[in-house]
Amino acid sequence: MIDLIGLAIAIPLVAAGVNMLVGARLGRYAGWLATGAMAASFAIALGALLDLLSLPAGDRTQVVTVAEWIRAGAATVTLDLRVDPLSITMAMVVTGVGSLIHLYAIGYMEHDPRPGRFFGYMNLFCAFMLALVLANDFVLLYLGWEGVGLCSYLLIGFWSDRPEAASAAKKAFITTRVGDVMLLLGLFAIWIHFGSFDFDTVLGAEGSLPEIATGTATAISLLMLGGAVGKSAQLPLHVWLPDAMAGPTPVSALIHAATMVTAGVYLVVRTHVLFEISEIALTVVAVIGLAGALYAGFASLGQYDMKRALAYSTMSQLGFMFLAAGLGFSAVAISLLVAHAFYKALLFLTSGNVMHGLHDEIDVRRLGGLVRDMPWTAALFAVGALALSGLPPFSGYFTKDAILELASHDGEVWAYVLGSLGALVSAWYIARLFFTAFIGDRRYEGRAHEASTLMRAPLVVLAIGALFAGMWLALTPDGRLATFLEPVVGTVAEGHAGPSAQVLVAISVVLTLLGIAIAWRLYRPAAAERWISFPEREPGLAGALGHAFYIDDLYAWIVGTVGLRGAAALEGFDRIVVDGAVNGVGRLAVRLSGLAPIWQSGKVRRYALSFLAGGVALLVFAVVRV
Amino acid sequence: MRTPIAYFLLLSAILFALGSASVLLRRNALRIFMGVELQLNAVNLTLVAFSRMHLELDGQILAFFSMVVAAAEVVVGLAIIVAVFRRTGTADVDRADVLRG
Amino acid sequence: MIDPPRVELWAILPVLILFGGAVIALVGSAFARRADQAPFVFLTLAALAAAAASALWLWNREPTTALEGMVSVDRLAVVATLTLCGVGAFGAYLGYHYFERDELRRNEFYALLLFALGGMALLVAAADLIVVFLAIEVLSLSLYVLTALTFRRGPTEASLKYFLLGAFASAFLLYGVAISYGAVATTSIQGLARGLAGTTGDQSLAIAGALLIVVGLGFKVSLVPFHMWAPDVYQGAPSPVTAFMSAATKVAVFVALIRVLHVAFVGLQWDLGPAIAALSAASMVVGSVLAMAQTDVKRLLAYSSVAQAGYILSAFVAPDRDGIAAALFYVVSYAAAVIGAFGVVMLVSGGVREQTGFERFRGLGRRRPGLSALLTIFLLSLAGIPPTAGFVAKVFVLGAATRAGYWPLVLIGALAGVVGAFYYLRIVALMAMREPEGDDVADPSPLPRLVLAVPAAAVVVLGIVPGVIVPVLREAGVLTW
Amino acid sequence: MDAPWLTLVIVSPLAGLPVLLLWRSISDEAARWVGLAAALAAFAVSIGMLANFQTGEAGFQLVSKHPWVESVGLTWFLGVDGFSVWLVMVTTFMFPIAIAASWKVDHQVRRYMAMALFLETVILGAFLSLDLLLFFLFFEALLFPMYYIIGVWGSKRRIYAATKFLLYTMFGSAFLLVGILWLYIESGNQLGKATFDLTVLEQVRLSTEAGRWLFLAFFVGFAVKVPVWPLHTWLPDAHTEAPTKGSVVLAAILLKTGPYGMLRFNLDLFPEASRYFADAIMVLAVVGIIYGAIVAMMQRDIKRLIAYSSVSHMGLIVLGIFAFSAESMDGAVLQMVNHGLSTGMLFLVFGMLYERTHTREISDLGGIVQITPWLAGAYVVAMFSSIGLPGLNNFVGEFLVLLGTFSVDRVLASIAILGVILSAIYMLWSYQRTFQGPAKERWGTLRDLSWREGAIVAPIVVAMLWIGLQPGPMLERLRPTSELVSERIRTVQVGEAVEPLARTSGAGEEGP
Repeated sequence: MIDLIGLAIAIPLVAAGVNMLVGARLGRYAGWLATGAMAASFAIALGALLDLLSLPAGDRTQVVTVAEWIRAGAATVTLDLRVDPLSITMAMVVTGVGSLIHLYAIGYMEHDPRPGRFFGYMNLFCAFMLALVLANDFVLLYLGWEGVGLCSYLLIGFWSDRPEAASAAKKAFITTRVGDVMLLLGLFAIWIHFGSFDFDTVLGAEGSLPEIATGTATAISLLMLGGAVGKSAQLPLHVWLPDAMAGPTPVSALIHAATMVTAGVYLVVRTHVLFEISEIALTVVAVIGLAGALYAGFASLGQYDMKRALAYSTMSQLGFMFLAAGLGFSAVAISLLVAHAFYKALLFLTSGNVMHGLHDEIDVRRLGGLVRDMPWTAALFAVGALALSGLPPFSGYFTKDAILELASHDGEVWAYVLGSLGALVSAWYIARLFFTAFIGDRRYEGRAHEASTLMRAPLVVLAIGALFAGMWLALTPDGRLATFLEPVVGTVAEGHAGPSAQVLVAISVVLTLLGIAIAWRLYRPAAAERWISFPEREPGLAGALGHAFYIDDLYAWIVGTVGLRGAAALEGFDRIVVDGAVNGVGRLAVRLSGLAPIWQSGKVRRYALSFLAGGVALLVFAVVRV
Repeated sequence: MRTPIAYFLLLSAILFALGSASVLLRRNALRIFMGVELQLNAVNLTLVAFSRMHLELDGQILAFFSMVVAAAEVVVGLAIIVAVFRRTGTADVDRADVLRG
Repeated sequence: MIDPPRVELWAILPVLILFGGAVIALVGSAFARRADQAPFVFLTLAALAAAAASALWLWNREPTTALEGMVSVDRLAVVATLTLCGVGAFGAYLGYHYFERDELRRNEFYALLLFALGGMALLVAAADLIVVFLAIEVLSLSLYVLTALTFRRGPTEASLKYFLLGAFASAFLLYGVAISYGAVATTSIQGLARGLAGTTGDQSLAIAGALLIVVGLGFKVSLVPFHMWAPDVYQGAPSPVTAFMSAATKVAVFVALIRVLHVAFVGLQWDLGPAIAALSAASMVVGSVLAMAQTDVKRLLAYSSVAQAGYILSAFVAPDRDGIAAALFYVVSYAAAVIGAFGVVMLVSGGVREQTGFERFRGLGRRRPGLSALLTIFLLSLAGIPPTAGFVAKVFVLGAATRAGYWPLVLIGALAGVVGAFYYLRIVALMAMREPEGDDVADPSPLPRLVLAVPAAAVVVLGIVPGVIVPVLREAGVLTW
Repeated sequence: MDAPWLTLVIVSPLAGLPVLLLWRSISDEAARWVGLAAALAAFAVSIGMLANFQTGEAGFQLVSKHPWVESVGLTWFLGVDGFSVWLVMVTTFMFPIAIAASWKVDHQVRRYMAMALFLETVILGAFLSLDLLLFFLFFEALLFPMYYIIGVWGSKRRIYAATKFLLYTMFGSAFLLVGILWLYIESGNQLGKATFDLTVLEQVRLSTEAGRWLFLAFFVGFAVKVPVWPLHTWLPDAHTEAPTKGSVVLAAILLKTGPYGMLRFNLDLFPEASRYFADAIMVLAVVGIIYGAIVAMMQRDIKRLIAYSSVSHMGLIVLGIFAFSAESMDGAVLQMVNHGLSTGMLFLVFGMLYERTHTREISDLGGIVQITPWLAGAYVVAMFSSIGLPGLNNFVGEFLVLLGTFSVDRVLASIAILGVILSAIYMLWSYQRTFQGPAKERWGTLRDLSWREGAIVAPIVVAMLWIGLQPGPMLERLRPTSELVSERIRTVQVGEAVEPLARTSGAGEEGP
């Protein structure tokens, strides 16, 4: 199956082509075609995984030669694919969660006039995403990297008649492009140093570090981190993610929760050797991650739009992944990535149910008490929330808290303390969403209709994943997934500093419960008026939280005011000075020519005079020369 | 004793200049034309002088030619001037400025 | 004891034929002033054909001088005479059409035309400054009258100006001849060359003489600053006359200039060169710039011919056969283009009223695709845009100037060409890119268009395969000493 | 098969000319078909040329050399190498498309088609001549038909734009002419026989100073055509006022004569000067990239916007040329083709929209995508191609240029790469304002792409994907040439005399 891994990309690609060209004629079968394609490529990925497992841990890195892409001068780029524990794990997430979301989308998009395009884009996205994670070459990775950006653009702006969707799409593409450019520069730097884009050449066979000066390594790592930050919506390039929620909910679930945004984490983990050579880069990763985790956690508390709140929560979770990677626990970062894919997708899709059931109502202030109308949805959301909040024995616990535990064992006290605070906030904001949206009394008119079976089935699967994936992945002390990934990401060195594991577990459980308690204290049904009227009472704080501390507004000001003014000035310069000079010369010449009549006055004697003057001038000229 | 050649040349140069001057200063076509005639004759003087200096005849031959030419010019010129006079009722060249710019 | 002069009339056979035709025409027109002019046209064309034939017959003669060294028999003269005959033929036809259209009977036109051509044919063969002077006078006097031929206000005024200034100029010419005579004690062109090569000549005096001659001839080809008559006369004269003289005069006088500068005063090359370059540059720049603001096509073309003269002159800084060949090629292609251009203008201008303002040409391309296509070709050639002769010609002359080391002159020429493109293509734009307004007044008769297609074809052919005449011109460029 | 391929390529478009010129009463429809047929014939012939092109050869191939005007040393000297082969292909490829795209032209169709075919011939000639005078002849000859097309079939300010285009480019070529003549004479002084033969002129040894002056003369001539900042302001006007086909040809092909001239002549003839001026030119190029992109952002007229994006992209090409690394040079040549396809297609698709809406103002449009999804889709493809999305053609070129430049000068490359962001900004922003947002009811009735239009666009899309995913066939044909040239340039030291370029093959031999 490993050799067929190319098909995992090809099948969705073909399906995408079909859907985009003739999707209009397929009607509702477009969705089934797309889902089928995803299922197929899931099967292939699964097969590849099993093959891989059947191999000894040593040679679980298989490279599938596909074709040469670019050869110019000394530069060579191939389209080869790489199947190793890390990439196959990512592929499993993409195809697995992807299939489920596709399935869900069939129901969700049933009323949309253009299902063909939608599912075409979705499949295209999965193809690019797979190319990204399966690439054996940095440029091919970049292809996938940009490709998913494209699909994200197309899907966010799918309802392009809504201005906010259009601008959100544009914002997402451009913001991530800023990161992409850094990544591209990183690629150039890699080429300058290694003379190749090939993973094996650059990252070295496992264990052996590539010989490269620390400074260079730092430069390269930071440039690539720039790319990762852009894609994974980490500080300071995070501003696009909340707006991106303007897209259809399955898109938010697939692209902006489960897969694309995790590409940054994947990149950092994939190139961890380079990061590890330079301490600085690694630290920067950790700091950015931690800062993001806290920042987004608090920002999420200020959101009344469920999806925006979840978006910030995604960002916060990604922050934890970066933290893990930054601390050198790549394996743990990946397992959080996997678990997060399940429960965050679940959460998004359930909120999708809410929108679906309440014609796009998503503001918690006008929800409440949904549990009566939508028991399934409520239950599923609750599962997702539990998983996220990190209560044992659900996924969140085995992944997120593993990070904190390892941090503390490594003696990274700062990371532990702040991380735990982040954990508490996570529990707080997710509980808040549940309380405000699903319990208490209704704040909406009419009746919300429960999602159809077609839309519930995939959620159930996801829910199971959300509950037990973490456990399953991490049952053995150092984690099954961890051992599986070891050949690629290296071992997670367990330190023994700080308090013992049991103590830490206790603390984390307490913190989580505390978070939930706070949420209950503030958002319990009885207190509805209080939290709804909170902005009136505390405009400052509410504004700061709601606007995510105004960073986005700052950017908007810089781009919208300073940037545009400058550009306008330059345009004026071009029109008036540069072009003005050109036209000026022309006008001057014509004006000069217009002066002819002054001398060419028709008077013979004047002609004779100039004649004589000319003759005399010539003679004088000659005399002077002789 | 013989007068140096230079005197003749100088004289003819002066005459030529005078001729040019009258071309520039006169407004009447006829007078302008007379100025030209004066120039031509000045040149004739030069020719003859040089011819004398070089002790050979080409110059004098040329002088004769120029007189003939002058005569021919008179014929054509007068005709034209008369034609203009018929049209415009004046021989003032400064009035002849329909064509300009 | 002087032995009687040998009279070798065969040497000036073309000239004699032309003058003969002229006399017949003159007599004829005197007796049949208001007769149908067709016979005169045929007479003229016959004379031209005969002259051309006799010129061809001279082609293979051993280069020499005849009539006591007064005229030279060489290929330069032959080539020039042939060109002149061609130009004359077109001039004659255009005049015929012009007068026929308005039932004007001006049969003396043909006599004068032939006289002018005779003078030109003599000029291009002149081997002695005396002959140069005489020939210049003959052609000038004819042209003065031709200019006035319709005796309307414009023509007479133009004629007056042309005459007064022309006479003024010939005084300078003659003075120049006199001084060079004084310097070298001969008026024979080759004699001058020998004298200046040796020590017998008085250099500085000769320079003065040469410059005065350049002034006199420069007037005829309208070089700045001796150009000011040109716009008025070109605009005032009847279109066929303008067409004829703008082409023929330049051919004849530039050939004479070749003899004067490249033979007679070749010894003074390094003294005269800069002056030539200055005149050339001034003509290119002033002519082009002043043409920009013109709104009368005839006048615009007049200014443009000033610039064109500058281009031709720029080849004169290169004292070698390539320079001569370049100048000749330019003269030929210019003659073809300009006579065609004025011809089209004549057809558009609507008879002797001579309305040649821009408005007449507006949208011509829609109404008269044929005419506007012809004019476009001629204008492209004048502007030096490939694939026309004008482009090749510009490359030739500027190449010659480059070889002589005058590359600033070349740059000026190239840039003036840009300005040129501006006003030439202004007319093209006027014809092709604007909507017609008013009613159509252009001459509908097909024959003139057919005739003008000939120079158009020539312009294009010379542009694509200049090789067909370049060798001939290089032959002509070999001058005997 | 042994045939004078290059001559055939050049003359094949003329096949249609006699019909168009002589048959006055030809119907418009027939005239269109004649034009299209001739253009397609040219394409077919050029395929034959490509088939006979030897991969892996660095030198000139399919050389045909016939004296034309011996007395001045003008020869009909054609040859193709890695640099020109793809430019010829893109020319013959885009022309039928451009002609088909202007099916809607309704007045003076006969002349329109004639001009188009003549234009194609001279452009092909410019790409294939190895004789400087011959090149200059074609280079000048392409001005008038373009001028005519803009001026006659253009929109409101067409005459202003046409004149500006013509005069500005003639101004540039004035210097070029002086340079060519100077070199010609110099060759006469040194080699006895003056010639315009490029392969011979390469042997002329120039003093450092002369070389630099000549370089500047040539450079100005080509820089106006590119256009290199700040000589660019004719471009927006020309593009904007030209009819669709005019813009397509202008953007896709005509601009390429500039950078091509630099590659072919400046680098070959004046290597030392090229090195000497390289830094300055690279700076100009980078300024152009950023400047063009920023100014494009502020345009209210889509065609102007695309025009300024051209300024930006062409800057990238010049950057690649004067970085002198093999990668960047490959990229530059590839980018000439790519820019032709993507910008050409942008103009093409927008032209189709313009035929429906008759407005170029961004503010008048909006919400088009719901009404004509396929048209919008085509535009999106072209847009992302020009943004440089991997998988589409432009990425390969940009990537190579920037990679090569980065290996030479990191700072400049890092600044130039900002163009990648800016291009995304102006393109997406304009797309949002033009195609997205709520649909204006006045556009409610627009038709979507017709089959004809689809058939016009499809080949370009295919080409884009092909180049984007499998540029190998193109790169391997141009690589040897760019390696040869970049090798030679890089061995040159500033201020030193230069060894004449040793061509691996071709050049001298007589053609069939």
